Amino acid sequence: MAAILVLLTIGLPWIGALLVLLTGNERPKLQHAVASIISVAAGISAVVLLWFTSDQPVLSIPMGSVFGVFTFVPDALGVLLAVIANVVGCLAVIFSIDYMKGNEQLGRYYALVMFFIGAMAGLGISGSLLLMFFFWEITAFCSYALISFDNDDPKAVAAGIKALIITQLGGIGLLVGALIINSYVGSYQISAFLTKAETLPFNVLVLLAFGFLAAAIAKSAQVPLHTWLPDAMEAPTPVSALIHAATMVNAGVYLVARFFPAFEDVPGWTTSVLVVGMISALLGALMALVAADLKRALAYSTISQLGYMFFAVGVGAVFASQFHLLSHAIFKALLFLCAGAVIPAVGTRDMRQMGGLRKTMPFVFTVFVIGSLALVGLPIANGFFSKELILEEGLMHGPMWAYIGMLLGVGLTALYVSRMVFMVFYGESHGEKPIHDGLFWMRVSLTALSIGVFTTWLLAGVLSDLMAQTLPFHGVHAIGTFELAKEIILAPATWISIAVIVLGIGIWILREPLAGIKNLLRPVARIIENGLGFEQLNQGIINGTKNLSAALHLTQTGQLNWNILGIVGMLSALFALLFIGV
Amino acid sequence: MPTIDTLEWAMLETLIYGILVGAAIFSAIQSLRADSLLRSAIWLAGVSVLLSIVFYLLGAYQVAVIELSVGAGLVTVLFVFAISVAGDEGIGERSLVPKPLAWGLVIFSGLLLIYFILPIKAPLSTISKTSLTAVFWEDRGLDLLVQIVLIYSGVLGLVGILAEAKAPLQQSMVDEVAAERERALQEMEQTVVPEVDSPI
Amino acid sequence: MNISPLNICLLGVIGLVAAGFYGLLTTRNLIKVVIMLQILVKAAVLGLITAGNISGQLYVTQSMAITVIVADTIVAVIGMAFAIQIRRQVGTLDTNELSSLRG
Amino acid sequence: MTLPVWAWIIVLPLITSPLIYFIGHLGKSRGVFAQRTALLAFAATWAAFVLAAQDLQHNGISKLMVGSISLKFDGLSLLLAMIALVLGSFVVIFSGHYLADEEGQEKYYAMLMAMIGVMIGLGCTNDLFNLWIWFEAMAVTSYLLVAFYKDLPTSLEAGIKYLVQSAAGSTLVLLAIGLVVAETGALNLDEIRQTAESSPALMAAGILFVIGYGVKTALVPLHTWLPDAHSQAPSGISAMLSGIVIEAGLIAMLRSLSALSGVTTLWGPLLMSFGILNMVVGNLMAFGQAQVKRMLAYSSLVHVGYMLIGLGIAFSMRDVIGAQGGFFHMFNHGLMKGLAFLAAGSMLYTLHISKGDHRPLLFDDLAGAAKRYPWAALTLSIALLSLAGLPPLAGFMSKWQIFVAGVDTHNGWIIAVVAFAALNSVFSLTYYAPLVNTVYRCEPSAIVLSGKRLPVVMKLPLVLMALGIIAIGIWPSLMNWLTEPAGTALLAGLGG
Repeated sequence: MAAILVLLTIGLPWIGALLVLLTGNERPKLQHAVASIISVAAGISAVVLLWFTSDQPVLSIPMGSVFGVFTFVPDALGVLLAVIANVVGCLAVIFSIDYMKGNEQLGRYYALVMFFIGAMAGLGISGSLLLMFFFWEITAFCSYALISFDNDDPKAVAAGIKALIITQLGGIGLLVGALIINSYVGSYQISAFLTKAETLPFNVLVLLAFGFLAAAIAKSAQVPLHTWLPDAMEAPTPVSALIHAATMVNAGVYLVARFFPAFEDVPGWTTSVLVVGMISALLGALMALVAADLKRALAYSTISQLGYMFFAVGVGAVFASQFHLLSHAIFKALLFLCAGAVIPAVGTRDMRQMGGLRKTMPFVFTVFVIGSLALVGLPIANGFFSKELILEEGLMHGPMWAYIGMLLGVGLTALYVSRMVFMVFYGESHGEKPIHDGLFWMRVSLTALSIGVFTTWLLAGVLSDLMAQTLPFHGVHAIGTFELAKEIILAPATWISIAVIVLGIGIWILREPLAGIKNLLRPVARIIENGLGFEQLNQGIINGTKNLSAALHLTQTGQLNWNILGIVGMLSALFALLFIGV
Repeated sequence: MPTIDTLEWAMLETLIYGILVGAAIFSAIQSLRADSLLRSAIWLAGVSVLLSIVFYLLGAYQVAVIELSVGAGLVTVLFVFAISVAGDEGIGERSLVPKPLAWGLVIFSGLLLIYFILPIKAPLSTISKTSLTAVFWEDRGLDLLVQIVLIYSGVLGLVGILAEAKAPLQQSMVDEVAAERERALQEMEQTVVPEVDSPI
Repeated sequence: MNISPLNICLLGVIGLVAAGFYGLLTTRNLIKVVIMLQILVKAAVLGLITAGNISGQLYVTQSMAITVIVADTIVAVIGMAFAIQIRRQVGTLDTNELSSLRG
Repeated sequence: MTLPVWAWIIVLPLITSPLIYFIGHLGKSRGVFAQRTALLAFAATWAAFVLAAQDLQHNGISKLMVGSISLKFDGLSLLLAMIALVLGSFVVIFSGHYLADEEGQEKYYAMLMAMIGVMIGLGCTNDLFNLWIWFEAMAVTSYLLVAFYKDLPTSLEAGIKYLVQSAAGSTLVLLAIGLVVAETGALNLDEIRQTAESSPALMAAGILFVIGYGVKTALVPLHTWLPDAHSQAPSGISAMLSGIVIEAGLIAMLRSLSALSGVTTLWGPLLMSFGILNMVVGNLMAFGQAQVKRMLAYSSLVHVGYMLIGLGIAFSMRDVIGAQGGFFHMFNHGLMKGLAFLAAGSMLYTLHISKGDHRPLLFDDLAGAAKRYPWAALTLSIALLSLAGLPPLAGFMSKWQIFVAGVDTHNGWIIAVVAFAALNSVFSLTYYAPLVNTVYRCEPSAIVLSGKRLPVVMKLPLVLMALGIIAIGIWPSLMNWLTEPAGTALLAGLGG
């Protein structure tokens, strides 16, 4: 049964992708129908899989020779990822019915989205490192293809390729890591590696730990490999919601969480994870504060929130990180989909051109505020519980300076969320009157996610229980939901952070009197707006490569005599080498 | 009469080889230095002739014959034919690769090759007893079969490449030939006309 | 170094190869390029015959040498065919002008 | 004399080649007759191949002595025959329309058939000199094919460069053979390996083998003929050149070098160094190309680089996985690059050639091609992404296998090489991905809008090859029957 469910969870979206492609762009209605029905079915099968979690492979396919055995292990960590992928995925697909209406290349769109959903689920459930890398790369590919979905727009194409290349660069860490594990452990199985991690030579383990961290940083858009995520906002908004907020970017967090038990004792590793998380949380929040583009602001906010999850793993709170991952997937998808409703309605992504939408788009306003509550971390939204849990763990197990940094992040979050809500929904209207307040299918998925914001935290108990049962290496303790809620509400950390949140919102309200400080921060803001110099670094590398390539093109003179020189030159070079060497 | 003892004979032999091989290299160099293609082809034939003598001295009589007939004979004829068709345009311009660089590389790799290859082991005297005919036709018969394939594809390639060209480009050749003839005729007229006027 | 006839032949091989490659590097005429290829082939044939003398496998190397001569005559013929066709179509034999494919 | 069944794989194409030529001369529509005959010949050769493959599996390596020349049908021969037949069949099917308006089609098919036979023969021989003559015959058969458009200056230019460089390389091989004979007195590869002792002359011979065969294998910087020849040849021949001819050169090099494996331990590192050089130069040259076929040609350099890394590992570590990986990649590269060239060729055909225009196919020409030519666009994208090594496509799996071999050595340098190879794989996306993006633009370019319809017969090979790439990507052990014997054959050749 579990095996069938696993196959359905991964296979249904893939079959759906094929069906949508075969349906052809001439029949858009059928395409919408096929895509949404199959993705809903896949979502259901993923949820049902929650009842079949296990720490043993439920499906093994021997691949022969060097490819090992492809196993699927539906443990809590993996199934959580699969459930998020398939459920948020089906909501994004439903949202797309209205969002993508009239697009010419619907087949390609749905096929890629569903191909992605299946791969993301597979990434979570796979128990073999090769299989995991396999899915890891497919998600990267789908992300690229969807970011540059509008291939006529050179900006979108550039953004897509940039995203692909940066995540692939990080992926080399995972690739080499997987190969090394196979070579030392003799198997690609993750469980085998976690069992034998301590027997590996020390320097190999260090290499693995930091290789995996590099892969995770690139995938989760953490500083300094974050520059692709804001650019990725060229993608259709449901894709941003699905891939660049709710699922694929979580893969990095998932990776560090998955291998936490193995690398925990590598000196400096947990600190590195923690520092990466903290810096990303702070810089992401700062950048969100100055961004003018609604989607980019949300993207920076994603970087910041993923930073919280990294921080959680860094202090050893694997459960807290996964709990926040779940909450974040729901509320950030909600926020992005709201943006997806707002942007076509007003015809711009620039928040300065918006304003006053509270009255003209009341429904979207309501759900956006619900999402904001969760993002800021106010009770009783899911973000409140998960973020407070992280902060509490940080206070208990992490260094004080890091805790203070994260607390600062909480304040900044409150500040930028207030700014965002205000710029979009309050004040004077700066642009055209919106043409709608969320179409029917948009409202369906927004409603579902809003309900999720208030309810998913109730799953904390179940989740911790499942994780305790199926993750033998992570040492997660089962704890009841209400017990956890009580603990969080009574913890001093919570009250401190609520105070900070209030302070953050207060600063926004008092922004007029505080204008002097704002002017003082302007140069800083400019630097932040330019991506903190990471963008220049990227450009430098690209230009260097281009110049090198242009110089090398000159060597292909097309003249026969120079071609012969290549032969004679290599001949003398090799003989000379032999002469020196022998 | 003084008899030539073995040592002197060996020295003489070496001297003969030296002269022949040296001449072959000289001929090759002349071939590459020659301004006209025809001369270059003839120097190449010279290399062939000299080498076939070397082959004969080395005991490879059959190869010597074939080198003489194919290398010096057939190939030269083919070259002369090709040159007559393609025209002997002397390209005396500057070489594309700087000559010192070419010199340097060639000498450098040549010296290294000498270092690696020379000196060789003393020659063995155990020449297998079968005849060349047996070796060529039987032992290495497969080489011959592949060679037939090679000749077949070579002929097909030749036919393919030289098959009648399409009109427009050939036209230019025709024009060129016509112009050439025109010019020659004019030259002839210029030289012939005074003769007519001569008192005789 | 022991200056035996065979060593001289080996020197001859290297000399001819060097001359041939020098020609290939510097000549700009396609037919001459083919002539230089022939010089290389002759060097190789000399090399084979010398090798036969060294190893006592003269019949085998003779057989090989005959094959080489024939095979490379074919190659030379095709090279000449190319040269003729290029002269017809492009109007030149200069390698410098035959360098439209670059980069 | 009764021939073993595998010998028919060599003999059939060789004897049908003149048949194709003569049948092609009958009647008016020469091309059609010749193509049909070629297809029949392929069918017969395939039958022989299947029997031979089964025979190899059940009865092991079989040897045949022709005079003193020994031939054997081992895993390497099987691999080469398989790639040659797969690519050859698809190319013949594909070329029917592609060449419909050209003259001399009967020569094309006859030569193609002869080339396939010769290449398979090259894979079977176990004799140093016989290897050379097969190799030379392969070169001679390919000259006409490369310069098939004998009236186009660019095509002739590519042809003469290819000829001169190949011929220069092959004389170096002859010198090397001379050295080996002088030192060992043997021509049989196994015999040479047993008698060869380490000596400067044999090392020089090895280097001459590497350079000589390396011209055909397109080792950097001996590769300069490749982009010209691959881009100017008819697309079917580009596919053959890239997918099998350079690999045949590589196999010739490996066979010769493996006989000298006892001479020095240098060959492995040497091959790997060439692998790195090929990857770097190939990538940088492919980057910034405006012509599709030229870009694909340079990408062949990169992929030869991957193979060389796998095979270099096999040479230095006597590691069967590296050899298997290299050969697996060789097979996949044949499929991927063959598909890429054929798909690009199908676009070239509809957009330019069918209008009698021989301009090169530019990236920009393909803008929005997906709208009118969905299958060509999809298969081209699959080929490109597979070349870039993205799962679930074949290119990923064979690269993985090479990397596994590299990391298994536990050697820091080789692990660094693997990481570097992976880096190059990522870099290659910078020129593959934009093409995919261009193809999927919404607004078709004027050229695409004015293009002819793509015949179904041309789509067929594209779709089949794409399916093959996906199938191997998802089920990599599908090809084990081919790569395992090839790997063991190489190691056996190394005496390991």
